[in-house]
Amino acid sequence: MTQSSMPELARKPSAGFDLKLWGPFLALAGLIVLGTLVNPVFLSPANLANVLTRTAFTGIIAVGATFVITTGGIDLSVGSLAAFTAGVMIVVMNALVGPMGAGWPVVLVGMLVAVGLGLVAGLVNGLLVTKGRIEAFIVTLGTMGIFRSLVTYLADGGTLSLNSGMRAVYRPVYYGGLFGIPTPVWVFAAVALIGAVILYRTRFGRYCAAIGSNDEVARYSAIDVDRVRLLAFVLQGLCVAIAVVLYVPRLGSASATTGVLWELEAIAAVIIGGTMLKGGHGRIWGTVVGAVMLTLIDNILNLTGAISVYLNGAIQGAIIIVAVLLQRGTASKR
Amino acid sequence: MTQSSMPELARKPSAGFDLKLWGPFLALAGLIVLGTLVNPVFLSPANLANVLTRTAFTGIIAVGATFVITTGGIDLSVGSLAAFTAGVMIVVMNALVGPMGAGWPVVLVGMLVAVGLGLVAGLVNGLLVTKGRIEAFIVTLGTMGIFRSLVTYLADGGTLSLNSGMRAVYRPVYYGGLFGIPTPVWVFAAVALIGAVILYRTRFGRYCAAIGSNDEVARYSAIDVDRVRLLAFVLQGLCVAIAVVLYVPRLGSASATTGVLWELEAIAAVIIGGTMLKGGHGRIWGTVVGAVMLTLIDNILNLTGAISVYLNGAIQGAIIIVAVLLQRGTASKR
Amino acid sequence: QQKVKMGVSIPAATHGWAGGLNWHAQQAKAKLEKQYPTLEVVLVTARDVGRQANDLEDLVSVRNIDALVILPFESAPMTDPVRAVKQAGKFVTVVDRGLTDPSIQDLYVAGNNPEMGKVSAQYIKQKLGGKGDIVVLRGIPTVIDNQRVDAFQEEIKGSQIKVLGMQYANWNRDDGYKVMQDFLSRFPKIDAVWAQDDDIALGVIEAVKQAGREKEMFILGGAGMKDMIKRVMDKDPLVPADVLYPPGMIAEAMEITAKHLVEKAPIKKEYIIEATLVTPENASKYYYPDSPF
Amino acid sequence: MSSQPVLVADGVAKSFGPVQVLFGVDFDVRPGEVHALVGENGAGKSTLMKILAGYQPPSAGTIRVDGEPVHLSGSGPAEALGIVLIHQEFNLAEHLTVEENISLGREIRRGFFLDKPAMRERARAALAELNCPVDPDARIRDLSVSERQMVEIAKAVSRSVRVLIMDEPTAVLTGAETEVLFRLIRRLTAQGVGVVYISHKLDEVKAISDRITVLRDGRRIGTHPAELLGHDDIAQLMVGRPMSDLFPPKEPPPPDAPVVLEVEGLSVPGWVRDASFQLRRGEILGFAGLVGAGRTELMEGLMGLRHRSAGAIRRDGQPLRVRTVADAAKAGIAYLTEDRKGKGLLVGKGLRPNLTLLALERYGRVFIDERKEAMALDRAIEEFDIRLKSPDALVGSLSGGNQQKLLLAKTMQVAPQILIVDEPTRGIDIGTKQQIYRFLHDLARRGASIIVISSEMPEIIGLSHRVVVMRSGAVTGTLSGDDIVEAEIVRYATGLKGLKGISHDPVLHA
Ligand SMILES: Nc1ncnc2c1ncn2[C@@H]1O[C@H](COP(=O)(O)OP(=O)(O)OP(=O)(O)O)[C@@H](O)[C@H]1O
Ligand SMILES: Nc1ncnc2c1ncn2[C@@H]1O[C@H](COP(=O)(O)OP(=O)(O)OP(=O)(O)O)[C@@H](O)[C@H]1O
Ligand SMILES: O[C@@H]1[C@@H](O)[C@H](O)OC[C@H]1O
Ligand SMILES: [Mg+2]
Ligand SMILES: [Mg+2]
Repeated sequence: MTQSSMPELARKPSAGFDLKLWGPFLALAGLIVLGTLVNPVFLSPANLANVLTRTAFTGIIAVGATFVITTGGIDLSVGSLAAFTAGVMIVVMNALVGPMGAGWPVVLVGMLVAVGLGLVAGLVNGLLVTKGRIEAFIVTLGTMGIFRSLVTYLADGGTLSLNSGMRAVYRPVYYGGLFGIPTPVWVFAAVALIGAVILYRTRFGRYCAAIGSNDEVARYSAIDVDRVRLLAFVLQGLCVAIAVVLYVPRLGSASATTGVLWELEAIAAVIIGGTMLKGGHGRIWGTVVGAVMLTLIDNILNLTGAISVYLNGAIQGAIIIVAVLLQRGTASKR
Repeated sequence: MTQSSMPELARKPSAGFDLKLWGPFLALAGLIVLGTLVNPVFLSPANLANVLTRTAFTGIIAVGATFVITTGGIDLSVGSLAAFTAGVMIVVMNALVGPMGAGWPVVLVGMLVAVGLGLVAGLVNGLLVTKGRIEAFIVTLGTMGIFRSLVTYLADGGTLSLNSGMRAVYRPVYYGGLFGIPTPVWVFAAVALIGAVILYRTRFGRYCAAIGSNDEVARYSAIDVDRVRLLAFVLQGLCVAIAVVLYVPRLGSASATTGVLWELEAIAAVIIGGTMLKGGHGRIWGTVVGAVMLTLIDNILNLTGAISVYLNGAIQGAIIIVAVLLQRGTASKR
Repeated sequence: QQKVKMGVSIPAATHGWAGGLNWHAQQAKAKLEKQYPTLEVVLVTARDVGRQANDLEDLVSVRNIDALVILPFESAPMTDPVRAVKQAGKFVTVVDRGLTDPSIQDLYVAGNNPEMGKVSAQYIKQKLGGKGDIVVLRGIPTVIDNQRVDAFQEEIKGSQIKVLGMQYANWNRDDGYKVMQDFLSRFPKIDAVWAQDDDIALGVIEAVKQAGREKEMFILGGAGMKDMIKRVMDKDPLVPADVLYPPGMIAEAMEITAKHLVEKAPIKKEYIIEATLVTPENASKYYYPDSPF
Repeated sequence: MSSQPVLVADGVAKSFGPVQVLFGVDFDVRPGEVHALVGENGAGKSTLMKILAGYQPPSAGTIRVDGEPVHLSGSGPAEALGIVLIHQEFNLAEHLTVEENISLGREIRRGFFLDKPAMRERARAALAELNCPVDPDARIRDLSVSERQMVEIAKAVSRSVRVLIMDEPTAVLTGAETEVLFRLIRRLTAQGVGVVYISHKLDEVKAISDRITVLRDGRRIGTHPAELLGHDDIAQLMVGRPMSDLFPPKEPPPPDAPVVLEVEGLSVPGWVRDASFQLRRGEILGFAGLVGAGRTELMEGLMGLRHRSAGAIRRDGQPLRVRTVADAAKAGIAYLTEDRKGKGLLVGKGLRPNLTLLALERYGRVFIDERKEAMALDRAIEEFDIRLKSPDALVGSLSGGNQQKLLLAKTMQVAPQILIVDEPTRGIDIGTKQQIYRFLHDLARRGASIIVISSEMPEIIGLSHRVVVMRSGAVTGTLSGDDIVEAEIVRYATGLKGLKGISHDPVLHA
């Protein structure tokens, strides 16, 4: 057979700098410059630690959302699931302090409960989507209401607070750290790393992208489309649980307001990071950058007193658009 | 050549009742039965008029959203745009009461301002999406923050209230009616009808579906894809303006909390109605039914006193899922 | 025997204080229905103004109430819908957030928002000796929030108290925590924090502790959440006082209205619940350990 | 024939980034002629046509219409000049109906509103002209690929056209449909329409064209009057070497070869009724039939890709449960779809993930071994002669034929003992076709069994040891040995022979 012979052609058409790929990172760099200009304190290690720690919650959730969105789905229920999981975790831990005493065993049980709940919730969402054949948007809109309602019920409309003895034990999980870097940041990094490995290096990750780009092709390629979709939701549930495990020791409480709008933030982080809302192409590192960007914008606005508080939201919105405009605009001009 | 004639095999497996098409209507019927069971008053003309009038706002917005979603876009900014438009309208009318006196001319100017603003906002969203080449999700997430912030600024963090003389003049637009049917219901019906005509009977409507289905094909068919996308956003802006024109006489005020989460409701109505979130297929009548269903669920919950207030959200969520499950489930079993 | 129906419309439990409100309303419902066998209380909650207006329509047209107790989501927009209820011939009790047309209501039970801002300012002024740097965390952009902040600023005028920064924290713990973290990065010296709300204050406390700057400042919240009252009681130096704005006022309003409905008891037109300053001396009087708030 | 050309390409070159695919090509179309364009996969035929029809700008060179240089900024201006292209890859919006697609961009209006009856009528007329029984209100996503192709053709010819460019219109059409198309082409040329015809079916090219231009590696090799070129000449000009026999000599399995797959009474509601057949070890079993005979649906039913209402499947005599493609793969059965863009390949992704998608578990239990994948890709590129200009190319940027080769390579990744190929050489050039036939032949000789569904009669006849003929969803006959001739197949396919609804396999049961 004749060898295809095109020796004169360069191997990589985009030998230079791939702006589509690097766009989010550039936008992030731009924000960091902006932050430094606004207030030099911005670059202080303490502030950066704060920013990254805050990012951890929605960031971890957004890693999960990257999978769901890559398969072409969407999960609106993550914020309320977080609240519900936090609520149940607190109730369980408070109940166990009596018999077991305030200590690590109770925390561990609490964590297990959170993880279990996250997995089950993901399973429910996933089953309704795959077996029930309902759009993910509607399913998770429904479960969003359900979880939110359940935590309100659990808290009797108020706030569930962790037993103070337990708080002391559990606190370091949020406030502690290693080598000067707070625990949540480590966990976030680990989740992102594992997420990246799963998305880019495993069969499951491949299948997610294949399903999102054309589920018929996936079906004809012997992929169990329903199972992969289901697993993506379960993974999302797990990510929510991990976020909650870090969240509870922060304020030691959960209420009807916990996690409100986290879903929007998580999805925004994913999309800003370059994952396509229609599915088919996911980018974990982009998601991480997207999540950090969103926190940074808040942080920068809090560090300046120049703007009327009323207009914070407008500046935020404008920065999001401009950041993405620059990154995409430049990319498409190539 | 022999005509391929296949008499013994039915060409259309779905010769009978198309459940995919009629699903939303069936679900609606189910809700109505449920409502009647819960409380016979449900069917009273007064209650039905109330329900339909309430549906008008998000219903009208959802008609616009049907176009945007059919083209494969999404608009998260509608709720805050509604608030902002209402705010500007009130400010303008209040300012004109002095020179022009409280009367219909002022209302008309206010309406024109609202419509103008809606169109411009739609244009801005549309231009950023088409010329800026940014995902609609991000653009409208940004403008959502911007509009929300602007109304807060306008209201100085508080509430903008319409001059009481003006209110008296303007009131009938919401509270009045014709042949026993409230004005907002007439307007809603008109908007839905016009929307249906545009979507189903004009080139523009067809192009929306074609673009949502496959924008390359549309481009190859010499369709000005950007223009159609832009127009869909403008239409959405117009619908928001119309909703606001009906909303302002209802409560006579606007604040930072006006229209919060309307975007979610509008999108939900569209999707429940059978329009595909990924675009390519829009259904105006489905949207109308979806919007009515969402209001009905609230209404039914108000008609019964049986459930803990905290659990309202859970019941709502469950009803949404079950209604759609029944409608889709039956359809896919065919 | 014909039942008397009392409709109660309040905002849904979307944040701590509103949660307390819901809890007290439910307690009162149970208690009153037991106390008056002929009374039926219909309790509805709404998550926005539009829905609250819908609820009023439903209460009148399909639930057929005789009286309405309402804590309006917001004052101005709810004025007309409440007027419609009044015009339908119902007895109307307004709680907390007054209507723009007070002539509509038969009874008004309220906390005092401007007073709350004023009392808070007076306390901070006095405690700082009329001089110091403070930060303010506001609620949600609403009239209530404006009234409190305006009155607060009015009161510190002329003193040497300087407001370094002011941001919305939306009556939310998480937001309180975040905003305070950033204030702490931005300002090397803060003498006091006016958090205006106890949920925000709880977030602020954590941020301050994390930064290890507890010694530097004190925090003044507001509302009377049990955790905060407890801290005041326990003489926590970080939380030396609190200003009352009790969600329990809904229960009071329901009780007075019910009594009037059933027993035709005569009533005053207005009950104003003062924005009392809670200090270690009087804290035990305001401590309800069983309430969720 | 000596009239002035309507459409001329003058020294057209085209590069995608650093990759140049056309080098100063001259080409012209005269009114009333059929000008065929042939060349190997990836030679640049489709690219040249897209440039002529305004879909892509040339990197260098000029396009002239009636002698005047034109700048075709998009397909709109080109269509306004009467230049219409039928794409090699489908250019239809899946969610829309047949009528909506046919009218797309050229809706008929009455006042402000769409005149739906008129457009439906226009669609019906265009389809009727092609003897195509598709309902104008059917959605594209519910059509088979051959029907979609007919819709594409109907869409093109329903416009006012001066130059009609057809990029492999018959790749998925059977002889009968092709005949209809040819009649249509002759009618158009008689009216003075110039036609450009691209095909890898050289008999068709010989039969229909007046002139033939050969393209190789982006360069024009020559243009010749059709009557001066024989079948073999064209092939030689295309591949640059003399062509031996297209089909290797048949080696039917011994009569006692075991039956490896037996299908009995399989029905797919709405498509296939009570179909039965057997497949032996080492056998190549052809499936023939007209468009719409239900061959694809039968195989998809077999693979668990469609709902079966009845039917038993036996593998090596044992009952086999096939609910998903994965079940089939476990039993060593693989299926190559006829719908390469819709069901075969992820056009937005690179070659490597596409190649291994069906057999990913062979590339690592948990983590994917990308090196192994890359090696597999190198091997596939070599074995199937996939021509690509850059290894990180997206599948969508490959030429049609090269996509098809990749799809074949993908299917072979599972090393099936039973291989079902549906239109396996769709869009593949004659040189590569020969390689693929040899490949299938060798596969069978080494003991695999193969089912070939094809619309190309020569392919069915040249390859198959036995041929099953279907009509209207039923098996109407099975031919073997010397009975495998065109006339006989057509008789069964059109219902002249074989009782309607006969479901048993007369040859095997004899
Ligand atoms: N958009 C594109 N980007 C990069 N390369 C492209 C693009 N489109 C085509 N090519 C390349 O140009 C070359 C010519 O492709 P073309 O589709 O014109 O071939 P063809 O002659 O039509 O082949 P076939 O017979 O297989 O259809 C191929 O190598 C192809 O990979
Ligand atoms: N009763 C019928 N009336 C009209 N058309 C029919 C009927 N039954 C089947 N068809 C057509 O036959 C098609 C069957 O699919 P398909 O064309 O793929 O069959 P096939 O034998 O595989 O032919 P192809 O060569 O096109 O692949 C359907 O899409 C449908 O349009
Ligand atoms: O919800 C508000 C509460 O948080 C604040 O403290 O007091 C006023 C309330 O309306
Ligand atoms: Mg081609
Ligand atoms: Mg077929």
